[in-house]
Amino acid sequence: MISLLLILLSSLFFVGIIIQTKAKIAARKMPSIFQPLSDVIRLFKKGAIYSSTTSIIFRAAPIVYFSSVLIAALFIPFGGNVGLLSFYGDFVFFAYLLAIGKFLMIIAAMDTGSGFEGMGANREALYSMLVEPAFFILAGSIALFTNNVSFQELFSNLHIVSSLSYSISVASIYVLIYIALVENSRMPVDDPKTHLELTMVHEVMVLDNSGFDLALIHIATWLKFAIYGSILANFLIKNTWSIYEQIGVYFVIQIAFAIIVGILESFKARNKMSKNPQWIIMLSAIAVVSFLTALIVAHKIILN
Amino acid sequence: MNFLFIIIYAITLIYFAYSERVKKFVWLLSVQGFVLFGMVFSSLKEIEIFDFIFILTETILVKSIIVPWFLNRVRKHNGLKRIHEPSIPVFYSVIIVILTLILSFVLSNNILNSQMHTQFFTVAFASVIFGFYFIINHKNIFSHLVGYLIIENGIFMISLAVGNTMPLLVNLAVLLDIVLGILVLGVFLNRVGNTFQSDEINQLTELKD
Amino acid sequence: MQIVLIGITSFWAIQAFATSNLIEFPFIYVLGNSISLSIDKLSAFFILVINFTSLTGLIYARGYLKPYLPKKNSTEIAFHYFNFLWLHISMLLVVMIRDALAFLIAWEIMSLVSFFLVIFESEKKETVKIGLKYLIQMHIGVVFLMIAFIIAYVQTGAAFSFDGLSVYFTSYHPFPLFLLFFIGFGIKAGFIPLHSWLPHAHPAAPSHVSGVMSGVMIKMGIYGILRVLSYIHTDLFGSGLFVLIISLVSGIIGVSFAIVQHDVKKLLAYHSIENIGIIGIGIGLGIIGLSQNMPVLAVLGFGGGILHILNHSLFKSLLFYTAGSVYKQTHTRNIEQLGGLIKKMPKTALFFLLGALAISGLPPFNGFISEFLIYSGMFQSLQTADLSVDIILLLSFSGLAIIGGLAIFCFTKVFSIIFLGTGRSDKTKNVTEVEPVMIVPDFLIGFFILLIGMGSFIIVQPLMNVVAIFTDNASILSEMTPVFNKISLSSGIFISIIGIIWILRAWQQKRHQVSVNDTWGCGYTGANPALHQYTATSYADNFAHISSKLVNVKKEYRDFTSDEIFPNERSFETHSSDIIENILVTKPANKILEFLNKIAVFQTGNIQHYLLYALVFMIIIGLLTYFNWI
Amino acid sequence: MIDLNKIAKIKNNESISLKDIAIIDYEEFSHIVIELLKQPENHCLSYFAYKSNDNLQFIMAVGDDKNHNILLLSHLLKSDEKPELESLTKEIFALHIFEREIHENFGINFIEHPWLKPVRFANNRANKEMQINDYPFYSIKSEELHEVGVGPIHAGVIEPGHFRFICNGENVLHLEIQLGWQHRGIEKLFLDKENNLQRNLLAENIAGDTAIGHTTAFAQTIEALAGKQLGKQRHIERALALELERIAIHTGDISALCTDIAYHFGSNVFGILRTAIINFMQFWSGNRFGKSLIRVGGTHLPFTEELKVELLDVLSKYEKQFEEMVYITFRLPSVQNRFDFIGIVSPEQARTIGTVGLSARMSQIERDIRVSHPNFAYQEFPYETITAERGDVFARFLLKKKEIRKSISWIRNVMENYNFDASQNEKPDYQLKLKPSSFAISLVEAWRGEVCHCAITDEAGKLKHYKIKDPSMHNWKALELSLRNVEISDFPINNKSYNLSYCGHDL
Repeated sequence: MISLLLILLSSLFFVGIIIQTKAKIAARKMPSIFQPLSDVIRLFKKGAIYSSTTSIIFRAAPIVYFSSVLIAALFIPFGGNVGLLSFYGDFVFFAYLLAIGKFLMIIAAMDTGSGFEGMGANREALYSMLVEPAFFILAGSIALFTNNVSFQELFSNLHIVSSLSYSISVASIYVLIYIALVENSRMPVDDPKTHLELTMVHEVMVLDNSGFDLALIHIATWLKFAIYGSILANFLIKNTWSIYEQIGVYFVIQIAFAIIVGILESFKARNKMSKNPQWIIMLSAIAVVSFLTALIVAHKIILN
Repeated sequence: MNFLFIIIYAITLIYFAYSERVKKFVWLLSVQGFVLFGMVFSSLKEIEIFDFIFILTETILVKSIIVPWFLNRVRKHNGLKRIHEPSIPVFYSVIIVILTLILSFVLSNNILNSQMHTQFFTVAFASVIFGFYFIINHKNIFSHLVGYLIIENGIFMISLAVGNTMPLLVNLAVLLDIVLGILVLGVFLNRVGNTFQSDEINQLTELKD
Repeated sequence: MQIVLIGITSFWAIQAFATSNLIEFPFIYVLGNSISLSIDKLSAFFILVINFTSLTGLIYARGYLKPYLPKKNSTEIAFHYFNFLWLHISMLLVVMIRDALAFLIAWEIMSLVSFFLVIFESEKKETVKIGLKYLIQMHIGVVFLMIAFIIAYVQTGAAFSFDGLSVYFTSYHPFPLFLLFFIGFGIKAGFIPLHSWLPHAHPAAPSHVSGVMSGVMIKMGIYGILRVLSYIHTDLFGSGLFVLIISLVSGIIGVSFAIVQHDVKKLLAYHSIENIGIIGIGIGLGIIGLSQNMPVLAVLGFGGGILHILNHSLFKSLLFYTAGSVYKQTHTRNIEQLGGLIKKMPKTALFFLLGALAISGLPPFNGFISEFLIYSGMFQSLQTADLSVDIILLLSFSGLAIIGGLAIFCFTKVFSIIFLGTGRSDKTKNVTEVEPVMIVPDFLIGFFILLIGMGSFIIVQPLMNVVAIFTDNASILSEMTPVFNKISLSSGIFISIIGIIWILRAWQQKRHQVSVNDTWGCGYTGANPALHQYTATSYADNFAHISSKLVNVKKEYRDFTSDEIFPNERSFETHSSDIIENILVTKPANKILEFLNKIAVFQTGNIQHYLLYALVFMIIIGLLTYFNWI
Repeated sequence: MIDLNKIAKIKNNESISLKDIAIIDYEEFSHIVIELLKQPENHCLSYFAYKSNDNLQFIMAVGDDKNHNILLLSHLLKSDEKPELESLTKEIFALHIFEREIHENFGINFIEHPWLKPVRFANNRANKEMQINDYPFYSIKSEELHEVGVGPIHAGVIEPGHFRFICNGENVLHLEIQLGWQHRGIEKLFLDKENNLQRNLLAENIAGDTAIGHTTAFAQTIEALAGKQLGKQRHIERALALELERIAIHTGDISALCTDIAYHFGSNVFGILRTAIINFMQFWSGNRFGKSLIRVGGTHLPFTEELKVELLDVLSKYEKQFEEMVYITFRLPSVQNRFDFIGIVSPEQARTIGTVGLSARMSQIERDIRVSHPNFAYQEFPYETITAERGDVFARFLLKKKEIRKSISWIRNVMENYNFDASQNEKPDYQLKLKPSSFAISLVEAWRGEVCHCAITDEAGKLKHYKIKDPSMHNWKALELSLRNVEISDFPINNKSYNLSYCGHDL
């Protein structure tokens, strides 16, 4: 329960911090941290326009997408607290649940019959397909490390004992951050700030959504960020700490994650679109290295 | 501690497969030099001053400073293209390097010899195999040189694995190998630089689709 | 007639599940030997799968064959139904007979009648050609099976039946014989590289036949493999690894080929290969689990694989039926000419979507459950496994993840191109929903898809029974019950949240203005909306680009030259060809044809004749072996 | 060999009496034009038709870049003749846009023109039935390709234009650009307005980002027609403003390119740098784009020694930051990755379609009015052309940077060697009397390329025809060519690297 609350809470300001960071680096005047929130509230107060080409799919997709992300948030543990729904292999369910939301969003974009949205849908489909193995390999290497197959146990048994386990953590965090960026369509795969439809991925997919639906999509995006931030936080939070320490560290990590995203987006140009697949597959490659390391730690590979 | 360097080395190999920029190749070679220094340094039981100096020269000085500097000079002197497009798409190269790493890790697990530091074999094999792959994969002579140096790094690690103390002779040979290789190819590149470059530009414009 | 058959056999099957014993009774006397039908849990499982899909196929055929009634005479239609019945019977016999000879005969009947079913539209020359190709490949499979049985018989002298195999496998290294069986059965199942008949035969056949063929008939190959495996208890690792690798390759290549297809039924056929791959991954992991003494992996691997047989029969037949409905209404299988059908055929569209979601392995549908079992097996075994198995597991779950991702990619493409957006050609103009009789099977299948997806705990007990054939630790599956309960709970919450938000939105939108307008087109008003939609080729191009080495898409298109400032007219077309089929079938066949061309005597210039020679040759071999051992 | 003596020759910013332009028959005209334009040192500056006593008179101005001459050719189509001419475009592709324009406005059918499509849907077009939505787009026969239509309304603040991509997945096979959404009838307004001040204000608004370029060209054309000789200082001021405009816009472009590849740091810093330059323009002229600075016959806002101090100060601050940022940006691998080898236009292609300005120089073509047809300022303080090699986005990106540096050094050169004299203070003269029956031409190398203004007066000395040619007219085609076989997601950076004018084209 507490983890759900924390995720909801941090999702409110996450994107705000990214925007603030970027504004700070650009020496611009910062918008309020709750600017995205008030944007969404404004959307909730609006009606909607639906394309005459669309069908029920288009109306269902934002809701399914939002619900899938919301349910996914229920799986995330926090410190010693189990996620609301937790079972053996829940991260498989987690990954596939996010996938069904994405499936619906992709076909909803195709539903509009627009060349732009087809483009976005196509790109999103490819990239999210490519990033899937990285997530599973990462989960596998942690499962190997801790002998557990649910989110809760993955983290509770993650003891950092040697320099090697450090390197697993570092590699995992690195891969996870980038998985989060790919999943959320941020740099370097996608540029959320661009105004050019032709280079967008996620933004162009939701071009025809408006009002309530668009608000849901925005919130789902924040939630997704906060979920990945929570996973990251779980890597680093120790069960032995008191609850207050844990919560404090949790927010520090969430904010740090948001700032890192902001910095990454400021100082690097985005990838060329055709280079994205190889960039994403590289995440899997690094995840494999962390798997091999886990094998060494687990004394499966014996070396002297 | 050793393992940390081994893992970083493995990651540099992945980046080698991933990058297409010549500058990045040189930079990665330099990183590998530092990583090798770390490996040797942490695996040394007792540090003798002579050994220490030797390691310092070979890894830091030669591998990560002089050679990259020289390569950069060759690159600039010949006005080489910034990108060397591999003939096999990068997407596949990354997968191949993953498989190479897995294979190499499993192989070194199967070497049962208490005399050897099998830990170094893990990336050493991968490095040698990948070096060959890199050479096959690139059409450019400069990149062949880079591939050759990756193989050299692999051999260097094998030599680390074989000896318990510093195998001075082996290292000396390796060092000479590098210097010779660079000299020969460097002279070659400098000589043919002009003709070779114009050819390459044509080639690249054709390659572009 | 067929209903009665379904009734009886299903009764037996349920009885087999209910009792712990093997149901066995004499069936027929051949040359003085009594051949009996025996139904164990594995057979019972398959009987239920066969019966269900045959039933839905039969109902669907009522509607689907209607347009053919005026064209064909009643004999042809009757013959078709006759064959359909016999396909059903032969499949049932295949899973019930243990005696090798009778088994092979039943197997032959199955191939033969399915051949007749495939060439239903025999007025098309291409269809007959495909049918013959199918028949020949089936016979090659039979030859392998025959040889395998004979070897077992000759080496051991035990009974010429499946049961005789156990004697062989205890005394000899099992892999060589298993390999023969695997090739024989694998041709039927459609494992890559033995698959080349499959993507041709499925599209050529009428949709109810493709549904049954893809849904259950190819599973007979899996049945055979499972049956043989149930007799092997030693030295399993090699076989397991072999099955696993072939399955991974089948899965990834199958789905990759599927992505670049324009023909919806061919696309589904390649997906059958992919799903056979997933089943094989489960089974392969199960075998490895057995050999390495890892009960969790064995049970969950077999469990997932076997459950996926059922699941695949459900959603694949659903997909074939709905695709058939689209074909019936639009007269084209080329998805590039379709679009916007969800408004005209809403039920068909939603059922296709259901099938698509299920086949992509997404929760809360049934495909997820079987994939989840396989995943859990893998992840739970990571720690206990040794290095080599760990590496195998790493490759398997990455492979499975890639297959899952690609399936999503493919089905977002096919669903949106067929059903969404606006129509791409005139063929979508006057389309209406199909008649109710063709929707009924969709409801039946849809019910089971949701049942297994949402109430997965109910399948634990039956699945445990089947898995028990292979391993003694099947009770591990019962540990999955709480997990399945949680999954059902999560799915339930998921669906209720969707409902709640839907109501919330309806409430919100009641208070604000909701309007309908054109899709945003940058304010350009002169555009033709059909032209501006993504096409299937464009959608797949992204993937085809990175997998160019694998899928071999050829473009028929002249690039603009650099001095062509003002472009001339040109056209663009792509064709994909199956590389493996080219290397393994087409090229050797061409070589043989060349060779035969040189032998003037036989040269008639007609490919059918060569095929006939091959057929005769095979029959002769069959007869020879038959008389040899009798 | 053609006889060049027959052809009227003038220099830049000069006028000539109409009767000195020999009218030759079309066959000879075609022959000479083809011969001339096949030589690389010549390019067509402008080719237009105007109604003269019911007949249609055609005038073509060809720039001889080597000898700094402008050759004038003319032919006549009588009103009773069939409105049909043999197309020259099939020989000289660069003429396509001029012939299309004439075709659109006067209904002349150019036989065998490969691309005879409307240019801008002008109000006074010959075929009024053709609406903007009926534009005949090129298409490839296939059911497997899809088309993407972008515009006329774009996201962000961009002018209207419609881009039609024929795509196979991410790959663009063909791009066709349809403009004309912004047609305002500027050329006609020039004739309608009697007052030169009004015309001057109009000229400032031909293309907002080339205010100085177009106004200079206009002022020089009118001055040439009136035969007015301006003081040296005025010329230098105009050139100064031109270079400052170049620096400002190029910096803005670099910033915009950084935005398009999501390199926010570069985008911001270059954006800030641009502000410094346009703020100086404001300081000088009261307008950030230098409007009101250039007036016919003189100026109200002369450059002074105080301004010089200020400018040098601004420039030195600018240069320091600019060089720092350039060092970071141009070496950043992720930036290079995005720009390298994208949207290549080969030198042959660029020459064939007759690109001008930056778009020509990006692929080794040394086409620069400041060198080939310099006015006084550039004669006094010569400018050297710089070119890039590859013709890709990076070449254009790089060229912008180099031109900024070059402009700064040119300005410094002027600042050091020229003393501005406050007493030299000609006020604008809007009542200039124009020579009757004359033709005048003015070429200006604006930041985008050559701006060409031509004016013709009638017997009473009133403007009879005014012709504006923005460099974009030639260069849009280059953008189309660069998109062939390029990923569609690279279109924005290609578009931005050219930064062509919509309103300059649509007029």
